[in-house]
Amino acid sequence: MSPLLPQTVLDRLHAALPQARVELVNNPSPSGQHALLVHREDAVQVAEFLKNDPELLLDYASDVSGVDYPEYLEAVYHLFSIAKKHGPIVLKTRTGDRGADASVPSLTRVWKSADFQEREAFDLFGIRFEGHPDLRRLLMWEEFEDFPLRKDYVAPNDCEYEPTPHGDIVQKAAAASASPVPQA
Amino acid sequence: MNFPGSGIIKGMAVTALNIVGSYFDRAHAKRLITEQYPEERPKLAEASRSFPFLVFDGDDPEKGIRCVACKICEKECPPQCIYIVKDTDANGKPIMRPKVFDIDISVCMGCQICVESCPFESIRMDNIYEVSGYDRFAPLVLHKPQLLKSNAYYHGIRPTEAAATDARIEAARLRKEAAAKAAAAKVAAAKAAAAAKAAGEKAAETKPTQPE
Amino acid sequence: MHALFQKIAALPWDQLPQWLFLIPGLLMLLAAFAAVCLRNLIHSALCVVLSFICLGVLFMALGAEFVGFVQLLVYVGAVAMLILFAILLTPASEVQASNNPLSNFRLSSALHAAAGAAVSFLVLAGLLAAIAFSPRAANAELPAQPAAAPVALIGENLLTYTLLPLLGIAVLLTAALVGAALIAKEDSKS
Amino acid sequence: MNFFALLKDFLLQFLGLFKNLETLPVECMRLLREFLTKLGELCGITMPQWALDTVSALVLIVAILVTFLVLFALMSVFERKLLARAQNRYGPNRVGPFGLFQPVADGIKMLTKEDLVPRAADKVVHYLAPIVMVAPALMLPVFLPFGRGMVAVDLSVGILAFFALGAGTELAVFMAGWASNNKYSILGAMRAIAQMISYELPLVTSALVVALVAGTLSPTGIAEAQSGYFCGFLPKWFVCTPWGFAACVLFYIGALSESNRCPFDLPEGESEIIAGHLTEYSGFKYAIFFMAEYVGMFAVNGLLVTLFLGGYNAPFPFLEWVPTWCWFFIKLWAVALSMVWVRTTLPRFRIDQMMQFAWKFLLPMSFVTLLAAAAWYYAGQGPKAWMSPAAWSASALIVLLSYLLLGTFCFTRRHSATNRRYLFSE
Amino acid sequence: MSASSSNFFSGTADAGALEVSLGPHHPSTHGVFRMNVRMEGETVVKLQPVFGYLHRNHEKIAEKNSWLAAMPYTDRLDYICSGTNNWAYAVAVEKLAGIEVPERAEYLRVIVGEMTRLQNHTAFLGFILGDMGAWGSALMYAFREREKILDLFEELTGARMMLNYARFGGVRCDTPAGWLDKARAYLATYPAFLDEMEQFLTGNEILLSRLQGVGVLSAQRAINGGLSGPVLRASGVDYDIRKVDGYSIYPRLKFRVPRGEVGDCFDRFMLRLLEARESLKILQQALDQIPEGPVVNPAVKQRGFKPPAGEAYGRIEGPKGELGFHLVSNGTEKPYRYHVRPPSLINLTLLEEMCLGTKIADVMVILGSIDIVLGEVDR
Repeated sequence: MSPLLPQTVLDRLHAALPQARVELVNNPSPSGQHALLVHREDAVQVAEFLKNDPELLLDYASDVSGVDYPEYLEAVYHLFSIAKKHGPIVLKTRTGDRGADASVPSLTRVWKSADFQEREAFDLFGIRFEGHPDLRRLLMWEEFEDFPLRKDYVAPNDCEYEPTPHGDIVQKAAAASASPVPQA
Repeated sequence: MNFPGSGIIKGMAVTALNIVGSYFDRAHAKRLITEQYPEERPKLAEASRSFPFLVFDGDDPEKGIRCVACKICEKECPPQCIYIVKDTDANGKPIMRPKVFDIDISVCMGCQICVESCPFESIRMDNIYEVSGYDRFAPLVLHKPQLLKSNAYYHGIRPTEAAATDARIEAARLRKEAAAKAAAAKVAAAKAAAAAKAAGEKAAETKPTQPE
Repeated sequence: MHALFQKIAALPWDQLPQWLFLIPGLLMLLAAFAAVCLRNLIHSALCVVLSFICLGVLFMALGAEFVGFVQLLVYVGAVAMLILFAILLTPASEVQASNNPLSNFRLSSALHAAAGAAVSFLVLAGLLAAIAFSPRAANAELPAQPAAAPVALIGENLLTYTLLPLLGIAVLLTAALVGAALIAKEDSKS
Repeated sequence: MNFFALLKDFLLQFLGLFKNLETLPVECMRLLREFLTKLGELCGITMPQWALDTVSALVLIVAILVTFLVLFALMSVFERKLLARAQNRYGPNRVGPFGLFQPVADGIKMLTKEDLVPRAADKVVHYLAPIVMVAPALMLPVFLPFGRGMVAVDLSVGILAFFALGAGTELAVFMAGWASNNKYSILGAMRAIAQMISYELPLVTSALVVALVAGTLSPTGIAEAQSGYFCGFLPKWFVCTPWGFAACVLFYIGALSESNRCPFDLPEGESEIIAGHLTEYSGFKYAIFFMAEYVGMFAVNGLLVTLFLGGYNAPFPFLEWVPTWCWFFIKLWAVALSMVWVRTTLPRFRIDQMMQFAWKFLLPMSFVTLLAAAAWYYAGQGPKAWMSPAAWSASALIVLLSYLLLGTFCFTRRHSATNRRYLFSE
Repeated sequence: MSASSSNFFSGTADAGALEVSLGPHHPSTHGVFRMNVRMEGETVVKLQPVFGYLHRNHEKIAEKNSWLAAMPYTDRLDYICSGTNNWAYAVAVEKLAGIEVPERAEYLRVIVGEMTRLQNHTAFLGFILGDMGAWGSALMYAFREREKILDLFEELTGARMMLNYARFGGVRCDTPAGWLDKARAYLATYPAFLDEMEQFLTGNEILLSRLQGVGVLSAQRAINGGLSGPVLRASGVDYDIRKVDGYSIYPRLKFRVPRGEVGDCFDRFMLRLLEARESLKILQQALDQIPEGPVVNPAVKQRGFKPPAGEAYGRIEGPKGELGFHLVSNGTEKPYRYHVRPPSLINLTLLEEMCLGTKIADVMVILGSIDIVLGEVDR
């Protein structure tokens, strides 16, 4: 896989879209997959360029995953090029904060593969993807309010504990069954 | 020859081959592979694992138990299905032996990470597979007496692995003895040297009285 | 009790088969009447099918097996399916149940009933007249069972004596089929 | 002559019957009728003529019901065993020797299962559907000649009666589908009706072909037309003639779809619409549907055997010592088990392909077999056609030519594994 | 079971339309998968997949446990190919921590991975025939051969399906005595089975008419939809991660990557057969050239494994498609973020597009041809 370095992609981006706010985020791990952090407003424009530029042709968004950091939520896109067969270019967009302004533009218009994965990030992290054709919860049921994969998520205590007769689980089961089970 | 309908006839030929073949497949290898379970038991491979068990040396489970209740396996077990309580001797001082060692086999997924992480070779994977009970919870928690099985049983189900484990334990014991002997020798040497020095000084005191 | 047995034994048991065949006749009338009165369209369609079956049984009772079985094959096999499909394809099949005239009897429906009765009486009268004045009705003996198999007789008759009507009906049926196909085609296109 | 003497006398006569196996069933029936009438007289009831006829009819009906229910029970075991053998496993062998008591176990299971009726179902029609399904199915075998002189009702229009009663199943399937008020059953019912109607035509036309050549619509007449041998030892069965073989294959495909069996089991396509019109049936009603399907299958197979495989005639002269009714049941089992063999292999048709196959391939082929039969009959001047090579070559040519033309252009021209290329990159 | 499916049903159903929810309890959805289908007659007008019935928040479990404890859980992702799941996780962690893998371990991983692909494609033959209604025969032949591969796995790793075999920097244990010869002997009989299956299936007219021309997908749409694996290559895209990334020892092994032209269900079906033959070639080469040596990198401490802080995305060519892991580590013993790139879920992105206008029976065949496993779709 001929190595396409994020730096060369960054230079082409600055050359083509000078007003796009894109910067390189250093990745300390030995994998050396440094990411391109793009500002929310011009994420779609950058994505269009990455996909259609004859030099890059990153037309295969293989993986989209949300990550929960203390101050913001992040959507990470791993882009590949089928024609040129070069490597994962990591594109990151960050939300304003983890509460009201947790929204990021959806790139499903550019890469259809991001459809279900963005819905999953919305379902498990609460990242609202603006412009997503059908933003619903992917895995949890519709009435579920909280976002399970966030670090501050507290698992509800209403599930039926298997009263396995050993160790602390017995006490937890007793406590659980003692408290009234909320009628679903 | 592919006249219309020939594909279907070729397909039918394959099924016919299997129907007739199943009556002549004595070795039960190709055309008739059913194992009539209760009567014909499956021959398990040596490495096949199901649930963990505790190994004890010699013939008395309580004395020969290898486990020292260090709780590494309890921490490492992904679904947290092992529960250990350290034993205390007569006057309450904790001793290196588990009083309670439960494994909840309804939670255990047989991933044998406990076997890998046990430094004392005391927990091993069994290959029993008929472990059903009439209640969802109580019978599926194996307590220490049910878990303890002799080293001979371990040799029975896994000859090569048991032999390798015994070899490792033997080597570790020999190394410990060698280390102990070396330490003892060093201590003895140190004592001898000290004694020699002491003897030397005593000699020195007694020697002035003797004419040089 | 013994007398009761005697009286029963004295009944003309040997004519029983002739009377037995009253049952399909009565059943047919009942089914036809039920077909008219039932609220649920599907139930009434099934009652119509029941009356077809009873008609077939009557034909067989009269010894005309061929006509009886053709009746069964054509009516129960095909026409019943047509009726049921027609009911299925009309969208409001069981939504607006037709209000049963018997349930809310008002003066205007009385006139309707009277008119209906008159018309049916006229039809019945015409039918009886046709039977009475037809040449063969003078209680002539039933013709002996024809020697050749009835099928062969019908076959010959069909292709010689009544060839023209047969071809006429054939053309008519094909035209009807083609028409139905066209209408169905238009529906699916629109 | 008290009761026991009568019984002893008839038992002796019964043992005497075993000398001649050929007429054993017929004599048994006669003996049973005599025994019942004598029993009636013993009890002082003088029965009028029609009562005697009804008694003999009842005896016949009981005989036919017993044989066909035993066939149904055995078939449900042998089908599962043959299906299993094709899939490299044993099949039911736990209940009784070689699993032969499995139908008893299935029967008990079916009877003890709760018979659910959905709340929104149309109760009356839901209850009637199995009855309307099984009644005609049980009436069908009445017209089939089990052996020489052993036919329950010898009608001159037997074949027509057979198809007339067979038409009842469509109605029952519709009633079942509509009454269950369940989306899957509606779909299943629509599919079943479409399939039955479009496959009835080839079925009836191929039966028509045989009726034309044999000159009669009565099954016994057709069976008699196939007795005898040509050029020494070959049996004069219609399947041995070119047009007969084509008509037999068409009839076989029609029979497969009439009884909703394998390539045509769309109505209960379990991988698509669960169990089609049978989704909402359980317990005994499901067992009745199940029985109706199997008895219907045996009846249609019986007709196939009568029309094409020479009914009760022996295949070779030196095998004539075997009683005729044995031949009928041997051939019946052979055709039934071949249907199971088809079931092990073929996937299911899609609804539009099935319809297209029926209207564009089977129907034209059946008219062609009509043509070929006519050519065979007139080229060989009637019964002498068995020996005349002109008749054989004419009809063979017509059948083969049309099969290849229709086969390649009508149905399979677009699909073939050969016109697909796969590129490999290093 | 998201309630949004309720608005799917509450739409004004015109007279002809019939709305059915196929699943989650349905014989041929390969697990608890549900599709709300609106049909006119038999043709599909609208299709909406519903996920989440098997969701157990696999990624939260991994974040609560140590790095090694997540390995047995990857067996449960795509429970038919646990060999490749473990391998993908190990590759991702090795990329995250920059770990070297000894030669013999690479060969053992390739052998177990290709055997997993072989038995997955064999099982696929059985399932697709089941979806088309030939219940039993093809499935039983496929499972008869698959059992033999699972027995080899049991002798090597101790479990038939839940191998838990890969470790960071190698594999868990070496091959028992005689295992390699037994594997070679068994794989020698495999081509005969594939030939028998081809004679049994590919000529069958009914199968051809059920598969050809159904669920056609163009190469451009497949790429944009993120499809991967045999489904992508059936549409004519030459993209096999074993050739593109050249990970492990694949550059050394000679094998070819088949791809179709039309991109319909029949091409996907044939692709699996051709790939099974290619896997056989790889296995023969790997079994012949396997060197001696350690099976795990001794420098790596499996228990209490602490990779340096940072982020990595590692992927391999799984039997169902590109199986990737996006791992974020903050230097502690527990992963900060553990994300699985599920090929089964992403291959379903274009399911509705393929199924519009087809019959209800085709929906089952198209779903079968994509070959999904719900453990991986719902995680």
